Amino acid sequence: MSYRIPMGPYHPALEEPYKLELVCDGETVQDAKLNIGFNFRGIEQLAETRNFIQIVALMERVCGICSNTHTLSICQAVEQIAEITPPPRALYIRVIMAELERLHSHVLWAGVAGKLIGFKTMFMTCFAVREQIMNVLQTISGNRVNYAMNRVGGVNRDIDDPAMILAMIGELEKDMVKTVIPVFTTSHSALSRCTGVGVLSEEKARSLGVVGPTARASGLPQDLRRAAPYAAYEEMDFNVPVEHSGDVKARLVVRALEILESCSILRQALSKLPAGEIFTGDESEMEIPEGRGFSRVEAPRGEVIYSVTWGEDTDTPSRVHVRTPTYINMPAVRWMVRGARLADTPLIQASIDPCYSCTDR
Amino acid sequence: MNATTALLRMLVFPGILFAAPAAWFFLWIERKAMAALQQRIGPPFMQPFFDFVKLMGKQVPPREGLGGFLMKLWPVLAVAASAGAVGLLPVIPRSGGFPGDLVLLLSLLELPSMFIIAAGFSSRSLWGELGSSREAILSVSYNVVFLMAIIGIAASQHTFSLQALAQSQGSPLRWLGVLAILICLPAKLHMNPFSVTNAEQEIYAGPMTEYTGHELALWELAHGMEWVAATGLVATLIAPPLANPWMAGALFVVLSVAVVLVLTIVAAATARLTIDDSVRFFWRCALAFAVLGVSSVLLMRIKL
Amino acid sequence: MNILRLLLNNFLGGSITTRFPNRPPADKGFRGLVRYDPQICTGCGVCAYRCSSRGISFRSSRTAYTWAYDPGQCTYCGRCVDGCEAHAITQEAAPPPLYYKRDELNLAHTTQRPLPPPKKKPEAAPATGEAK
Amino acid sequence: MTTLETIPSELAVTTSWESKGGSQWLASDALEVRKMAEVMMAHQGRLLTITATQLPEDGGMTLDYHWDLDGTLLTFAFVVENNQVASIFDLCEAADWIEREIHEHYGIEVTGREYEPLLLRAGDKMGVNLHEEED
Repeated sequence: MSYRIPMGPYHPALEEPYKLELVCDGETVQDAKLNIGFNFRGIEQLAETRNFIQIVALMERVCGICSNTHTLSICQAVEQIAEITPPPRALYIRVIMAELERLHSHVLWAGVAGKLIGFKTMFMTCFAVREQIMNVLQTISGNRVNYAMNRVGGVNRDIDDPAMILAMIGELEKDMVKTVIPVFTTSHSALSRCTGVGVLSEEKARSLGVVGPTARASGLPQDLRRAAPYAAYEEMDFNVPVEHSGDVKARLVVRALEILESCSILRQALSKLPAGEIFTGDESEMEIPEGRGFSRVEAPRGEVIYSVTWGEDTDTPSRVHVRTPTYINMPAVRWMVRGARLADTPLIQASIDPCYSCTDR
Repeated sequence: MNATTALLRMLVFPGILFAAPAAWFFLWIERKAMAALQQRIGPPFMQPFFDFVKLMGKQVPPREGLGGFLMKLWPVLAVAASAGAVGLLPVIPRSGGFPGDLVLLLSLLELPSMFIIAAGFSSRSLWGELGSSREAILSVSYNVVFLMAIIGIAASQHTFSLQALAQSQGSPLRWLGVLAILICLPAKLHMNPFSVTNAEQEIYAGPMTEYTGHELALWELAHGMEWVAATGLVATLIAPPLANPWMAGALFVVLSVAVVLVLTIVAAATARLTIDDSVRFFWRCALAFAVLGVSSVLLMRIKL
Repeated sequence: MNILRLLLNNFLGGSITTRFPNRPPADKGFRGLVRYDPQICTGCGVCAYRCSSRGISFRSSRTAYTWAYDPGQCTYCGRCVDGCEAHAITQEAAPPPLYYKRDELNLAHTTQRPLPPPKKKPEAAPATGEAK
Repeated sequence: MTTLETIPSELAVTTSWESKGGSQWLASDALEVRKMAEVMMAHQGRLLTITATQLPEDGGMTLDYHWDLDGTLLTFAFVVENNQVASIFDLCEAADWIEREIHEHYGIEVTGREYEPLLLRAGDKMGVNLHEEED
């Protein structure tokens, strides 16, 4: 029996609209075709009508989960053009926000993965754990999702109470090490769904240019925080976890280890947090000169690249180009699902932690 | 058992009039227990009933021809079959029964899953077809274990009457059979880890995808009654014989709820297996229980 | 067996969810609805310049200026608050209330520009006078 | 000499890298798209993205190919001629979606590859993101 199964654009396993057309032989997937663009909002074009203050708030809306990554990227790109260096305290706060965001994104992903293999208890547990991080983010920034922390030249809000974050990290680490990771790695039914599923070989990963945890699970040790440090990452001491089996379990393990690494980075950043200003320059007098700036940031899902061109004598950019991690990771799904069971495809497509609002922009 | 008492049992107790509220109650217990295991509040007590009423009030899209007729027919038949299964349960001792009612109970328990398969195919939806073929494969596999367990129990007590089984004492073979039935129940009730038929993340609602309104409400009711009948069967098999009918009835309910809780804990603690893993599991189970069952029967024969 | 311990802890720990009307309390730095104090406002219009979502509009003439706010467009980013040097704009520390009619929470405030004191800008005073 | 320094000569380009805006730039009339892709793939470079920019006042389009080489951001700048550019999809799989998007958003013909049906949106209008000419 040969089926052509449309998965999406509205499907319970996908949080966002996109379409995966599966050609199946019984319950085995032969090939897949991807359609995106259901979420296109024209943000790149809209950005050309916004000044350097507004564009930060606009870019925050590219993605709901990694909103901080996008504000950080646009601010860094504009800072490149205007040749502004934020004060050290601002750089540290940026690291802290980026790592908090990575934590909540990875824990959320673990929950979604649990849901996709029908493990609702794991889903609920992960979301309960994530709530601690969300509370901290809300206390720091005033909002759970769009933090509005970054501005050109620094950050908007200070971190007044590092002890609260440290307490949360302790709790989180305990939950991860004592509950989430052991359950995932000892539950027979969960393991049978992850091991050897959706394999992406190192060779294929290299040629597709995949980024982030997807690449690191396929044996490519790439991490921008290490290779091209931004903000204050140069002063942080951390490992880049790499797995070589390239299956869903490897991606799970990489993310689990990254959660622990993020906790360690947060501890270092909070203990070394330098005193001083949190931003430079007066926004009302700042002017962005003509020029071209790039910024690359390691988002929870992988590398984000911003290419910003600022025109002459104007307060709006003439071109903003955004490439998000899902955009480069998603074509890999086609190779991962070939030969997989139909029941595994939701998990496989989710294992790259796809984000379509980013991809469509 | 004459015609009047049979009719009363079917329609009043423990038949439809009792079975429908019991079904909602059991659905609520399952949902509430699941919520408690996941740090949630869970639904209010009347929620399954409200769900039913709400679904009853919804419009059903007109479906023409034989397919439409069949789609209306299957949920009604499913409710009838599971209500009949509940009606056969010997809740109160010496309330009647007939030789061989265990066989009827088994077939009535089996019918809803047949109707689900038929419903999935007659809905002509891709997801329905996928779900139905999964259900068909799964029911073939678990029924081997299920029937072997029941036949083993019946053979060990030399009777196919539920009443007699409820009155007799337990034996090792019987406990083995109860264990086998408990392993099959998640698959029968579409619970984790064998919830492949209605795996919403993969194939939406499976056979139920095209259903809505009162037809879906009837499916939900049938599902609840399956809960009552299946857990009731286990309760009948493990309950010690009691003379006082009130005590016996209370014990029956307590044991049924306990079975629901056990199944809920299993469902909360597991992820969903894929269809081929589920089938492999049941065939391994079948092999293990077959070896155990045959050897214990042989041992008993030798002892006798 | 880790999962069973988790289930037991969950069961003993009680629920962490709440029924619908209840909301967890917001932090004191929460970014909610924008509030405007016309007494303090100097009418510079920077808030509208900084607003990415066009939630704040500012219309100005020589005699009056109008500050208008549409929460339906607001993204609660707080850039207007950060940029207001007179601190005439603040944010409520609570999530916005539910509302059922479009534009129900909209605000608009028109302030008459005061006549400039003659000693500060003597050349501007006759101009305003003529307009009136 | 490091790999970075040898790349211009491998590409038969006389100009050398220019550091600007956080990236190393290489722009020359002698640059060829496919040659660049071959050399970069041989050095295990990773294609990040291609930025298409429409120049003001009908100045045509530019394409900037961004590569990652061990953490260094390299940019090769090209001016689009005759509204078409050679595809590098067969040399570098990562270019697949990027080239399709540029084709659909900016109407640039990417030669030497087949297009699957539209990636990003329904309809057959190409160049949906081009600026309209203002009168």
